[in-house]
Amino acid sequence: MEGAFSYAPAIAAFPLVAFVVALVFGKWMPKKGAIAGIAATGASLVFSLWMLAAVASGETYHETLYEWTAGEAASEIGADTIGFSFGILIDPLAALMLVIVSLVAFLVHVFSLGYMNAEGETGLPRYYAGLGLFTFSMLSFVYADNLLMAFMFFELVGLCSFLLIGFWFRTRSAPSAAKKAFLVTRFGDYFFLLGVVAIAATFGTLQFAGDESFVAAAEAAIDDGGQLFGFDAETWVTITGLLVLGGVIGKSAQFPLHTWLPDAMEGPTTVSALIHAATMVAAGVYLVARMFGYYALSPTTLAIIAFIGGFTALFAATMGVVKDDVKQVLAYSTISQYGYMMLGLGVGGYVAGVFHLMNHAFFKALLFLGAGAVIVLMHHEQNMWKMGGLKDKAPVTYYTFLAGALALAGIIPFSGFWSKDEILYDALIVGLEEPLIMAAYAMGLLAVFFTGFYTFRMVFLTFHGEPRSEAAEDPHPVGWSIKLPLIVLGILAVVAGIANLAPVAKLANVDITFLEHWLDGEYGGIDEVTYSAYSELLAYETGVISSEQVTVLIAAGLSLLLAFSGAGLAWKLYSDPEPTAHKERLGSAGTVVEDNYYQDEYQVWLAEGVTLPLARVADRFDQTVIDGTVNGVSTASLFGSSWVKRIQTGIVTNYAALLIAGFIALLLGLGVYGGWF
Amino acid sequence: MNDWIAIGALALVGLLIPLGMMLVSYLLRPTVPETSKRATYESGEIPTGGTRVRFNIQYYMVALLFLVFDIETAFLFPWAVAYLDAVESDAISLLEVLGPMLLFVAILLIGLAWAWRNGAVQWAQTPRQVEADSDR
Amino acid sequence: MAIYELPEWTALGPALILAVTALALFAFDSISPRSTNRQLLAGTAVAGSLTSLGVAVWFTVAGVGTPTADGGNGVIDPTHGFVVDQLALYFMIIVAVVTALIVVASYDYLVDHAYQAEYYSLVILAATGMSLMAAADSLVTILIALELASLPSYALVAILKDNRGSVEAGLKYFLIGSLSSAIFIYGISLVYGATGHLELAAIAEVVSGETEAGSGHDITEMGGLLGLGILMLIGGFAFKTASVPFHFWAPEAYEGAPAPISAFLSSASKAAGFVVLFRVFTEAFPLGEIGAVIGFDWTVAFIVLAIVTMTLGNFAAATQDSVKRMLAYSSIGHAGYALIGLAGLTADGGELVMGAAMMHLLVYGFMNTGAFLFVALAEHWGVGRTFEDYNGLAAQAPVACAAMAVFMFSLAGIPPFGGFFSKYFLFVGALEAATASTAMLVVAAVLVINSALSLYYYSRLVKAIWIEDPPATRDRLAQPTGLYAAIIVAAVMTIVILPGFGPVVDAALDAAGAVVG
Amino acid sequence: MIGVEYYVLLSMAVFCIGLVGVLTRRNALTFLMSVELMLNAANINLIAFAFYHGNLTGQVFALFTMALAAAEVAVGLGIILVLYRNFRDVDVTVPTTMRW
Repeated sequence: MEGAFSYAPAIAAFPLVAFVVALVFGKWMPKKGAIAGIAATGASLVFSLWMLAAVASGETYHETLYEWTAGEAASEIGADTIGFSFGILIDPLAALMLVIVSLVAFLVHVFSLGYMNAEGETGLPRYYAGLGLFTFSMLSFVYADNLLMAFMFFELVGLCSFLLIGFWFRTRSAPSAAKKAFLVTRFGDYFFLLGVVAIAATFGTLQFAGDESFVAAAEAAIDDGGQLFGFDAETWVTITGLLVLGGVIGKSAQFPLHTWLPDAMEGPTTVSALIHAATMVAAGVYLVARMFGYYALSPTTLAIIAFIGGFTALFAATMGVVKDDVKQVLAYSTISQYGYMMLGLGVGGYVAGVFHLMNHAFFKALLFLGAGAVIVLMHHEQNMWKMGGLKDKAPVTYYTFLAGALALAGIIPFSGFWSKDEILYDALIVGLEEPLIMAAYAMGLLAVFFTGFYTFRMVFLTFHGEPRSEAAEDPHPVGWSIKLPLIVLGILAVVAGIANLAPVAKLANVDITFLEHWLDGEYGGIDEVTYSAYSELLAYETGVISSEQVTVLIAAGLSLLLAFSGAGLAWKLYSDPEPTAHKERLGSAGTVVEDNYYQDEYQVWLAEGVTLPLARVADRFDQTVIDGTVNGVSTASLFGSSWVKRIQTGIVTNYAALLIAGFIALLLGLGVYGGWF
Repeated sequence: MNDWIAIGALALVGLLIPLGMMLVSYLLRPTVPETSKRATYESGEIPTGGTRVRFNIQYYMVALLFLVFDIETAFLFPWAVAYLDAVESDAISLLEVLGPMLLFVAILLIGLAWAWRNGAVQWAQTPRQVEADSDR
Repeated sequence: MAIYELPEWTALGPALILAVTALALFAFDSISPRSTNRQLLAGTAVAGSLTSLGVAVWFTVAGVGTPTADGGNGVIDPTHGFVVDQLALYFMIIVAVVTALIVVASYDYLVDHAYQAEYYSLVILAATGMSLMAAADSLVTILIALELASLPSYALVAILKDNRGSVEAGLKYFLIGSLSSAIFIYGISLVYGATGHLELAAIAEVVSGETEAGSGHDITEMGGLLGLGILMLIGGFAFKTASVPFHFWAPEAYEGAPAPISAFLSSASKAAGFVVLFRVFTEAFPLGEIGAVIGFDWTVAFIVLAIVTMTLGNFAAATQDSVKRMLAYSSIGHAGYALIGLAGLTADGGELVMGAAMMHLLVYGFMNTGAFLFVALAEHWGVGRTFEDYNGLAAQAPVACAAMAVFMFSLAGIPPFGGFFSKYFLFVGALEAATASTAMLVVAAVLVINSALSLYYYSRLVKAIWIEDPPATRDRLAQPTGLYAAIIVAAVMTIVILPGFGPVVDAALDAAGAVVG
Repeated sequence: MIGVEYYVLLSMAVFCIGLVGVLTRRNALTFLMSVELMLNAANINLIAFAFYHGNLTGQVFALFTMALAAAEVAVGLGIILVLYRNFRDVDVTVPTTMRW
């Protein structure tokens, strides 16, 4: 495996080349750039697997490739230089994520052949260029070795989402959704940027790993017990950590910055799959995992992460219950699932969080692509009430979608169950000692019920019963390019859980927690960024109910019970051949939920009621005082100009006179100055 | 300072003499107005036309040429003065003595040739000649 | 390289080649006065100027003028009154480049013109004068070279004999020019009177008191005479560089002259004026020592002139209607920028600010020439002369208009283009000099203000060309090869001079260091 | 022996006469003559100072000045000719088509 890593830059470079190729030559290429994109992401996938194998063989890679600036700068802890660089860090976490991202991107590209090309969309070069750039940004973000580089590609990811969500820019809603996604995530990124600057100013380094990393520097600073910018070191770490978390909350659509995500469904479904499963939304959670050592230093931040995660999980799940649009349901499920990951990471369940990130990537990509297939089948109808009966007409789509749904709902033995259960278990054992975490756990647990419900409501409405529209009776056939990704992902959704069968391991006392070992660097890793290193940093007390095995059983049993009851309720309500809506029964609560808890409304109110008047005042100030000054200056200049040019009378004798006068004035002035007279 | 008084006196006297002569002449002469006295004197011929005739533009052309080439010859003088000494001196070869001036004259010749070929020294044709030319 | 195998007089090669070219053109015209073989005439002129350029570049690369200690061939004294150093070669390059550009452009501009051969030979003759100005280091040679550049220029401005604008421009240029040269020569006579010498080095020795003046008197007794003489010299150079208060000819001459000639005068002639200005003042009147003789350092004069010139040029340009006249005034403003190069000098330094001025003149040689050549193109098309007449040209001639946008933004000093860098260096240099003299802070501030103002009128032209709608009645526009080639070369150079700025900066700083240090 | 300062005063007087001529006369030819006067003022200086300093530089330079003056007149007369052809006048204040 020697030298494998010298090809690491190529992983990101391939999609970048595809981007350029699609943009420049896409118009003249047979599949409008799709081939280039598939080839590039395929190559990225192969290289990523190679990296994975290299890491498995015990090697890691941490190299600065290009330093774009470096100089003297005194930072708070006493380092006197700072450098900003591009570098690559490939450790078990990054290698795993590279594979996930390139795999999903590859499958999305393949799927697009059926979803976009076959449907006769226009502007395909732009589409494939966007996908290429998106993949490039995300891959670069994943193996970024420092926070600033991560930030830059984080932003690029945001830009790509803007471009792709607004792909159908001629409609009214898509551009506005794109703008919303961009603005809301930008709002979070604003804090992220502050955090980057604060960390750089404090520790004089932005490296994620190694002796020079800001994590190590923060740990040392806390051990010293000194002050940073007038705060306790730990408080300051908390503050900076929370600032960075702002970006995470925006990108990973956590409460209260989740509002952009449902609207982002305006983009092509393939884009949604990419955004939700592997790129944009995943970027936020991945960032927390990436700099988990830093958060581990601050229990406060972790608790906040956990609580936000738990709350978001429940909050989004309740909204998913009442949606009629298949993509909307999936959108809220995404928010909810990322809430779980945050919860997992927040309670110190690093492995659990990453595990769920992986599983979710597979099953959510599957579900979205499945939804995309359904949309193709339904001639671009997205309302679930107009579907039904697709089970028999599109068996591949149905069974793969069902596999994804089971994973999402957390039904044993599908992948989603294992990771979600592990998160909840980790939350539970911490929660037994910490009331706040207990509350977060409770919310997460409750969300399992809603997840089961909305997932199966979706499945039943879409695939079961009688066809409820002409389109559903006569679905549009789908090709291999749609089926193939579904099958691949379907298999993964079923079996991916094997990676870390923690409950089985604990109950049967066998050593089958491969992912934990992987992240622990047992196959190969960098010392400070392993699970065990993080565990040492964590300040959480954990408790058990009577014994570890019993606790595992209770946690798993509870979540399974709730998942089944949710699914069961959905079966009871919607498995009729002609299902009816039950929303009215919810009464006013239903209205509130259907309106998304008025989240959009209050944010609009905040924008219109607070920000807009402030902006108006600023604008008034700008218009009158600043512009007034500027305009005044320019008016005066132009007036002066019209005056100055009158000197040029056109009469040459006057010129001679003025010339002599000017000369004499110079002579007199300098004569007086030089003391001639 | 005394020298200057003498010069001043001389200047004064020099000014007074012609003025005095003009005054005396004015006082003594008889005044007999006659038109032929006021007429332009043209070597005894009967004047034709006014004094303010417009000169042919070629006058200016020739004058310009003359002016330029005449002044250029002034540069020959310092060279001529130094020439004999330079030829006798061993330090300077004949080429270094003659070369610059030959080059100078050659450049002048190019200028002259140009002026010539472009019709600067060709006397302007009268309208009659032009007619005759076109008749032919 | 084998420079030393050549006789020393060949160091003046770039200028001599131009002179020979001019004479060859005259000879050709003498042999067949009525020939209209434009290809041959223009080709000869282009070949001559490009050869001159090549030789100048070759000399620079070969290390002529580079101090022997740095592995160069040292300064060469080809003959009495001339010196070939890095400064001289640098400006010879500028002159040759601009000459080549405008000769190429003139090929199309002069279609159906009666005086082809005369035009080209006068251009090359004037270029010879400018090239010699770069190398002259005695007041005699300076005067002769300066007049050799001026006299053909007068004739060139008025060469459109039936165009009232051209004739009027020529008249004004000539009258102000003759007045200025009278003042200049009188100034020389006073400097000669005070020092007894005309060679710059000898003057400097007298000024610094190393040797006595010819008559054995003490130089400080003649301080007033010398001071007046120096001011009159400044007047003569101010005329050549179109600086206030000797700038009055410039707006009219540039507006009335054929556009390629405007380009020539405002780029090459101005640069030549500046090289003489730089050389005379740094070599003949060393700072510090001159202050003891005439009571003040001449930098004061240049600070005043720079401020006034910048301001007047830019302010007057702001509300012009005619594009050519706007460029003419902006050219005055740029002369003010270049004057900062002298204003910022100090007794023991200032290569940076002077080098910056020289960079600016080089970049200006491309961007300003290009801009005037675009005007020449517009005149060739016959679209009119005001901003409104230029409306929407981009729709019909996008390439030339893109080039024009490059020129305008570069002139205004917008970052990606060459003009930004030279102006930035000027600004930095001015600030550096401000440690010695706080007046330089004012100069720097005025530079910034004027740059901001200049953006207004430059972008006005870009807006007219690119954004406004074209009038419906305009015919199809021709694409004359020569003009297009010259414009595109100028635009490309304006852009690529940015990545290639390193050598330019080195060359300019070396050249400045050669005379300052 | 007359001091050099008198020559300077004389030359300055001649220079100023020329200057006044430039500023007040409107005929282009007179303008030209006035400029010639100024050049001759410089020549006076040069000759006087050459004598004063005891070197020939000034005299040679005066020779060059005269040649330049002649060349200048030649070009000037040419321009005045075309001026007359276009404006039917040799008054320098007449051509004012370009201003401001």
